[in-house]
Amino acid sequence: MASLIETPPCGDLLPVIVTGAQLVELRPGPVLSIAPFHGQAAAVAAILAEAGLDWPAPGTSGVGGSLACLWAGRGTAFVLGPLPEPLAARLAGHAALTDQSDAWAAMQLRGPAAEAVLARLVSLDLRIAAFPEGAVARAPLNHMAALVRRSGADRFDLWVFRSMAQTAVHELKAAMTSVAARG
Amino acid sequence: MRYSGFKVLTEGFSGNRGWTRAWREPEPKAEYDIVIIGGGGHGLSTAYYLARNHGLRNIAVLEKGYLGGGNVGRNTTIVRANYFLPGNQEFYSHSLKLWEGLEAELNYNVMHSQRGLINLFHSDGQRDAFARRGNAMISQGDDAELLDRAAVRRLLPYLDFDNARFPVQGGLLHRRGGTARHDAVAWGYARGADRLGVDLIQNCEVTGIDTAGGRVTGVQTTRGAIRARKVGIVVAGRSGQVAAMAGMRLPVESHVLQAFVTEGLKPAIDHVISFGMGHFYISQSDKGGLVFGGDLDFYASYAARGNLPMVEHVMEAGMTLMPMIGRARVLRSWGGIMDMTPDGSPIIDRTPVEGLFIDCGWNYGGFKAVPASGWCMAHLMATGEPHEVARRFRLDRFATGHLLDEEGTGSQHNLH
Amino acid sequence: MRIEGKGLIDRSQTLGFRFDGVEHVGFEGDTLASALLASGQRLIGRSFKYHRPRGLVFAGSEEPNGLVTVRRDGAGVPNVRATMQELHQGLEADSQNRWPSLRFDAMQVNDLFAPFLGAGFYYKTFMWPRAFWEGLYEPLIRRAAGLGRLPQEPEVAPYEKVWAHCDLLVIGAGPAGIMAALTAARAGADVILADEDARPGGRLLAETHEVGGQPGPAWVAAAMAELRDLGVRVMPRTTVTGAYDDGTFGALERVALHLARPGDLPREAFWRIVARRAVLAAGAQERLIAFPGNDRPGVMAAGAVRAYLNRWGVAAGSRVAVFTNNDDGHRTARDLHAAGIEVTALIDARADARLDAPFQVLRGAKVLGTEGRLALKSVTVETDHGTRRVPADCLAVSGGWNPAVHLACHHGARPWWREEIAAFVPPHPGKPGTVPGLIPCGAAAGVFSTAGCLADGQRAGLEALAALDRAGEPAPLPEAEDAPVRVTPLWEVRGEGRAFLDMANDVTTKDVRLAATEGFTSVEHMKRYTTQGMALDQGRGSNVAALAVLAEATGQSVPATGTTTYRPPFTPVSIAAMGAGGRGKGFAPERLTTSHRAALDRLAPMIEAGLWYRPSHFPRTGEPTWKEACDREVATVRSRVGICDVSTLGKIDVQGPDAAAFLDFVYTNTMSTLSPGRVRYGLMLREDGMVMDDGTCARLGEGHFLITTTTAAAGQVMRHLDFVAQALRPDLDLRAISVTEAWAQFAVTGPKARRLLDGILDQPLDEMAFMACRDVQLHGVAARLFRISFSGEEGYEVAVPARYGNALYRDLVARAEAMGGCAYGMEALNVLRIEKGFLTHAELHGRTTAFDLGLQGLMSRKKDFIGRAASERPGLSGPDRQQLVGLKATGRGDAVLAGAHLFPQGAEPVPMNDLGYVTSACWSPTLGLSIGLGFLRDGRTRHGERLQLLDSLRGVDVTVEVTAPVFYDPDGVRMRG
Amino acid sequence: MRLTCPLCGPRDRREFYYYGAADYLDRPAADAAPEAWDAYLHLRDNIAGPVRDLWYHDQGCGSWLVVDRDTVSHEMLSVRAVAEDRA
Repeated sequence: MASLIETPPCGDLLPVIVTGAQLVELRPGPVLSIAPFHGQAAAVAAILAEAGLDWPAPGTSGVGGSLACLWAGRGTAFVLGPLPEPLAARLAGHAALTDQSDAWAAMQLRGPAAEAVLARLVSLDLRIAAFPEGAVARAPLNHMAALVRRSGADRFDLWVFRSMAQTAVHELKAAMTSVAARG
Repeated sequence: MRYSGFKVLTEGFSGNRGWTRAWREPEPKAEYDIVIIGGGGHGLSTAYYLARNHGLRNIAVLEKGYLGGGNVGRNTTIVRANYFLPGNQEFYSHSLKLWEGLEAELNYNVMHSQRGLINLFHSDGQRDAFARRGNAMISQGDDAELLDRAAVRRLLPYLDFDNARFPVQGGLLHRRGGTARHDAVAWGYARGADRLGVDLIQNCEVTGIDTAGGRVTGVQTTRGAIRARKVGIVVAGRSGQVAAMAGMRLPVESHVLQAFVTEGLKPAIDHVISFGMGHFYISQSDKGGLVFGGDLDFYASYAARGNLPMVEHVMEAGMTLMPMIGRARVLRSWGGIMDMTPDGSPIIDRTPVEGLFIDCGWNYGGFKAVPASGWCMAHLMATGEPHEVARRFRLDRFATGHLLDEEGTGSQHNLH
Repeated sequence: MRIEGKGLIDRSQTLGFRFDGVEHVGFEGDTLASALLASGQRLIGRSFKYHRPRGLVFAGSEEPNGLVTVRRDGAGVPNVRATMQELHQGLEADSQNRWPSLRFDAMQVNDLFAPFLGAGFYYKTFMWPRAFWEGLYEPLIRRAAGLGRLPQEPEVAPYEKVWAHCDLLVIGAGPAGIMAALTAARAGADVILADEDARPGGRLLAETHEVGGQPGPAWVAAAMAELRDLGVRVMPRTTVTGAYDDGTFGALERVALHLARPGDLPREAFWRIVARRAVLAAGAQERLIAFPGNDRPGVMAAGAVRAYLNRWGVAAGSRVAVFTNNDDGHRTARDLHAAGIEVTALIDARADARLDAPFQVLRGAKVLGTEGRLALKSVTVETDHGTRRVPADCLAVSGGWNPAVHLACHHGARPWWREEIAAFVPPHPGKPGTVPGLIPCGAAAGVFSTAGCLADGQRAGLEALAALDRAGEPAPLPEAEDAPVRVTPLWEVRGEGRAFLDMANDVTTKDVRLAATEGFTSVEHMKRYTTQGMALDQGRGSNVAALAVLAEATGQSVPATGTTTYRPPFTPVSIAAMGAGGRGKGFAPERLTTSHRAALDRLAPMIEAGLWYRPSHFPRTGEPTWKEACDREVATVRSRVGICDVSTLGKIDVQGPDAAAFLDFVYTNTMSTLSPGRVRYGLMLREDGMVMDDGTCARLGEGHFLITTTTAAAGQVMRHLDFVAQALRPDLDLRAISVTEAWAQFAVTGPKARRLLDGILDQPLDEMAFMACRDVQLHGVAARLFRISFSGEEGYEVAVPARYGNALYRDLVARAEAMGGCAYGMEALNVLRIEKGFLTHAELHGRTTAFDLGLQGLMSRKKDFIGRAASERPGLSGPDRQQLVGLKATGRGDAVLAGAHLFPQGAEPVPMNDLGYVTSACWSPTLGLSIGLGFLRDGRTRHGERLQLLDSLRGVDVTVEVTAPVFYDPDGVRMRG
Repeated sequence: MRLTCPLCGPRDRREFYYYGAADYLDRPAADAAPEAWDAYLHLRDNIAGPVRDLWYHDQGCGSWLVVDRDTVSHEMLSVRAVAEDRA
C-alpha cells in the first residue's frame, strides 16, 4: 500500500535571509496540548515531573531532556517532543489532551535584527528585561494568532496557525526587508 | 430674515452690516407646554415639527452645551434610505423625502447632495443579501441598482480591482443616497424652530425630571426649575443618564465611534462608498476633505475619543480598497457617543411616565434620520400616538421579540 | 538671500531641485522652504478661497501657506509642507491651487467677490432653483475647494508600523526635552527621545544663545552624544501625533522622505510607543497679529525669520521691519541687524518698549496695512504722530508664543490661561481629562527662557523618575539666557481691508465678528461657522488669536471664551503610514487549506470563504463557464463519487467529565444521550434565541466529543464555548480546544464513496452506519472517519493529520477520477446542499429562529440551554414569522434568484404585500429546474401555493411554487443507504 | 488602551474582544420571569463613570475577564479572570 507523503507547513517558503536576520522553519516534532481538568493541575504536574518537566507558569517555558514544555494559554501547556507513551496515557484522566503537532507552522527568527523585525508585527514589550530568554506569550503576529517564545537573546520561535504560514512568512519577510534597509 | 443669493449680494455691497442673529438667546420661562431635552439634530427637528406641523408654540429646547454640539456635528454626514426590514424601510424612506425638500423648508442650505451611495460586495452571498435589500428598497418606492464588477469599475476606477484581499464583485447603487453638511442641519432646524417661536436655551443642563402621580410635571435644570406638561428626552449619547432621572433603565449601551477627515483635496471621490468587508465608508466633502469612518471601538465609553486599534483598522481598510488614498493625510479625528440598542434600531416611544417621551437608540445611523425622527417624535408628543412610519420603534420590542435587527448580530449592543 | 558664515547648513553639498519647473540650488541641511527663501522665491502658493498670493509664514509644521506638491515614487504627493520637506538632490515641487500659473492665477478673481463670500455665505444661498445645487453650484464649489490633487494611482511605496516600549518617552528635543532625557537616562531609565525636526535642538538651532558657554548647537551635539552613550533611542523626524489611553502614543516618523533614492526604506513609519511616563517638551509656536493685509508674501513670524537666519543662513528680506507686542520680537531685529541686514523699523505696540537699539524703534505703534502686489514692499504704521510708511520687503511679526499644549489635552482636558504670559498652558495634572503620566515642561508648559527650559526639563525628568520608582540626581545646570516674558496682548489692529487669522482657510477677523453677530458665539460654533482652524495647519498659528477676537466681539474674556477640543493627530498623518501593511492582500491573513496547491494545479478558481480560500469549481475542457463544471460535478457526485476539502469547518475538541452536560447546555438538542462512536446534528442558539450556528457533534469517547462549526462561525463559537465554560457554568468540568488546524478533512461522497474508501483504508470498511464515526488507519496513518453527508448521498468525511492533507487529497481525487468521479468545488457543494435543503449562513443569517427553520423539534423541553428563555418571546414564533420553504420555478427557463422577494400573485409589489424572500437559489441539474430556499410568512402552511417572485433589480418576475425545503430524496434513503 | 491580563500582563486593547456589561454573568434561572430575561439581555445602567464589563483575551490566553474601568476617563481600575471570580 502506498504511503502518504508529509508536506511541512512552510515548505519552500523558507528560509528567508536578509542582512541581520534569518527566518527558518522549525520542526518541533510532536506537540501535545495538555489542559488539566478541575483540581488536576497538581496531578498533571507530578506526571510531567517524571519526564523532567515543570508545569509552566503563565508566560514561561522549560526544558527537560529532549522535551520542552511551553505555557500555551489559560490552563494549557504544550509539550514539545515525544512524551513517553505511558506518561501520556496516565495524563489522560487528568487533563484534556489534544495532538497539536499539525496545527501550527513553527519558525525561528534569529539574528541581531530579530527583535526589531518582530517589533513591526508584535505589540509585546520585547525588551529582554520584559521578555527574557524562555519567555512565552500568546499574542498576535500582526493579524494572526501566534505563540512567541524567546529562545535566545537574538532568537525567537514563532508559531502561527498552519493555514496562515504563507501570510506569516510574507509579513515577516516584509519586516525583515524594511529593517535591513534601515541598516 | 430670509436668506437668498440676493440677500448675500445686497449685504455684500453694504459691508455685511445687516446680518442678524440666526436665533434668539432667550431666558428660560418658568413653564412651557413642551420641553425637549437635547439641542442636537433630533431635538431641534422635534421642536421644529411640533411648531410647524402641530401648531404648538410654547416649546423650549434645553441644551446643556451649545446647539448641535453632539453627534449631529460629529458624524460622516451620510444620508441614505437603504434599509430592508419593515419598520425601518418606511421610516428612512420618509426621512429621505424630507431631506429632499429641506433647503426650501428651512430656507437654509444644508448642502444635501445626492452623490450616490455604493455598497460594495465581495461574494455571491453578499450579492444576494444586497439584492434582497435593493429589492426591498424598490418596493418601498426608493431607488436601487445592482452593479456588476465592470459597472463598479467604470464608476470607481481607483479601487483596487486586481490585488485586493476581498475583490470587488459588484455593488448596490443607491443614487438618492449622499451627504449633507452636518452642522448646517442643526443650525437650519434651530433657526427654523426659533422663527416659529421655540425657545432654544443653551448652557442649560437638565439635572432632574419632576413627576407627580406617575406623570411628568417638569424638569430641574442648572438654570432653575421649568414646569412642563410634556417632556421629550432626545439626548443621544446621554440617554441612559437622563432616563435614569425618571427611574428608567434603557436597552442602550453607549459606545464610541471614531471618524476621520483628511486635508482638503481637489475632487477625487464623487460617491459615497461603503466597503462591508472592512467596515469602511468614505465620501469627499464639498470643502475637499475625505470624510471616512469604520466600526465602533467596541467598548462602552463616554469619552468622545477613541484608540489606535480601530484607527489603524480603518486606515488599513482604506489602503486595501483604494490604495490611492495612502497619499492623503488625516487631519482630524473625532469620536461620537453612540446609543447602541440590542437590535441596532432606534426607539421613539412613550415611557411608563405619562407625558414623558423618548427618542433614542440611533446607534450610528442617526444623522440621516434627523428629519423623520423629529417629524415622528413631534407627532407622538403632539397626538399621543406613534406616527405610522415609526410605529415599530417601540421601547418594549426587546421584551416581546419584535426586533428590527438589520445586521442580524443579536442582542449584543455593540455589534450593530 | 544667503548670509555668509551663518547657518547649520553644509555649503559644500549643493543640491539641485525644481520648483514649478524652475531649477534652484540649495544646500545639505536646507528645507525646501529655506532653499526657496534663499533663492528669493517669495510667492509660494495661492490661498484656499480667495486665491490670494501667499508666501511662507513659519519654519515648522504649523505652516499654513507653504503647501506644495512633491513628486515622489512616480506621483505627485499633495499638500506637502515646504517647511517640513528636507531638500534632496533632484527634488521636484510644484505650487498648488492656481491656474494657469502661480503668478497669474485666473481664480484670483474670487478675491474681488470677497464681500459675498464671507463666513457661512453658502448656507444662505445656492438654494434656488433646487436642481442647480447638485447640477451647478456644488460642482463649482467642489472644483474650487481643496488645494492639492490626489493622484489616482495606487500608493505602492513601502510604509511600516512599529511598536516600541520604554520607561519614558520625551516628546521634543529642545533644551527642556534634552534635559529631561539626560536626567532620566543618567538614572538608568529606558528613554525614547522623539523630535519632529530632522535635527535635535529645537529653538537652540534657531537662536544665537549660548548654553554653558558654548553655542547652542554645540551644547546640543554634546548632549546628544551623551544620550546615545546612555542608550537613549533618539528618533529624529518623528512627530508624536496622539496621546491615547494607558501610555500609548502614536508617532509618525518620516523615514525616507528626505532621500533622493529611498530604495527599500519605508517612506514613513507609524510608531505605537508604549511609555510608562512621558514628558511633553514640544516647545511653543509663535502667534501672529492680525492687521489689514497681513497675508501678503513677506509677512512672516518673527521667530521664523530668526530661524531662517540663524539655522539656514537665509535672510527673509533685505530690508526687514519687525512688528511685535513682546520682547522676543526685539531678538529678531537684533539678530538681523547683527547679520548685516537692514532693519527698517522695530514697531512695538507697547508704549513702554525698550528704545536702545541701533535701528529705528517705533513704540506704541501698530501696523495698519501692507503694500505690494505679489510681495511686500512697505508697511503702513500708525504711531502717536500719525501714520507713516516704512519700506520693507519682509515684516517679521511676533504676537507672543503659544505653548504646544495639544498632546496634554488629547484626553479632553482644556488648557488654562496664564494672564502674565498671555498664553494657554497645559491643564493641571490630575484634572479630569488630562493625559495620565504626561508631564509638560519647558516652553510647552509656558516656560520660555533657555535657562528656565533647562531647569524645567530637569524637574520633569526627576518627576518622571520618581514615578518610575527610580532615584534621580539633580545635576548642575548649564548657564543660559534667562530673559523674562514681557508681553502685552495684541490680537488685532483694525483698519481698512481684511485681516487674516486662518490663512489656510482664508478666515478673517471680520468673519469671526460676523459669526458673533449671527449668534455663533460659542467657540465651537465660531469654528464651525467660519471654518477657523479646520484647514491643513489645524489653525496652530491662529486659533488663539481667533478666539481672542471672538472674546472681544462677545465682550468676554479669553479664558471664559475657552478653546475648542484638541484631538489627534497633532500634525496630519498619511493614511499610508497608519494603514501600513493593509494594501492588497495584507488587509487580512490568507488561510490556505492543505489541498490549496492541488486545487490550483487543477486550475480551480479560488473564492474567499471568510479568511479561507476554497475552490469554486474544477474546470475541464469543453466547459466554457463555471456552470457547466458545476453541473458536471453535481451529477458526478449524485451518480459516482466526489471529493471536497471540508477542512475549513471549525473543529472543537471537548473533553472532560462534564463534557456531555456542557454540550447539552450549549446545543438546543441533547448530546449526552449520544453513544460513543455516533454523530448527531446539533443546533446552537445565541442567548437571544436566534440561531448561532449548526454542525455535527461526534462522541469519540465517554467524556470526549468533537464538534464542528460552520467555516464562518468557528471563532464566534469558540469564544462562546469559552464564555459558557468560564463564566456561566464554571461548575462543569471540561476543556474545549480548537483542533481545526490539526486536521485535514475531506468529504468523499456519492454512491461509490465506500468503494473508494475501501481502496485506501488499511482495513476495508464493513458496515458503517449513517451518523457513525470511528478511528481508522489509511496508508498506515491514524485517521478519523465520519459517516455524514452534506450532499444527500452516501457520504464520509475522512480526517488525517494536516501534514498528510496534500498527499491524501491528491490520492483521493486520483482514485475518484479512476472511478469516473471528480473533485468538486463550492458551487457544486452549494447546489448539492440546496437540493437537500441543508442550511448555510445564507439561511442562518442571525435573524432566524429554530421555529423559522422548522427545527423546533430540536429544542429540548427537558433541559435549560442557551437561548431557550429568549426564544419563548412571542415575536420569535408564530404565523407572522417567515418560515423556511422550498421554491420551484414553474415556467420553462424561469430562474429562482436569491435576493428576490415573494408576493401573492397579482398583488401590488409594495412592502405591505411582501411575504418573504429567497436566500439561496441554483439551477438543479438533478431536477432539471431552478430551485431555491427562502423564508415565507407562515410558509409551512403554504406548500403548493404559487407566488410571484419579483426581482426588480434584475428585472425578473416569475411564478414559483412553494414546496417543502427539500427537493431531493426527501426521505434520505440515499444518504442513509 | 491597554488591559492587564492576569495571566499575560499588560497588553494592547486589540488583543481583546469586548462583550458588554458584567450583567451577562448573572444569567437568570431557566424559569425566571420574562422581565428578568429582558433585563439580563437588554437593559443596562450604562453608567458614565466606573463600570464593570466583560472582555475576552481572544488573541492571547483565552481567558474571560471582568474589568472595572471608567467609561469617561478610560481608566482601567482592575482586571480579573472570570473563572477565579466565579470560583
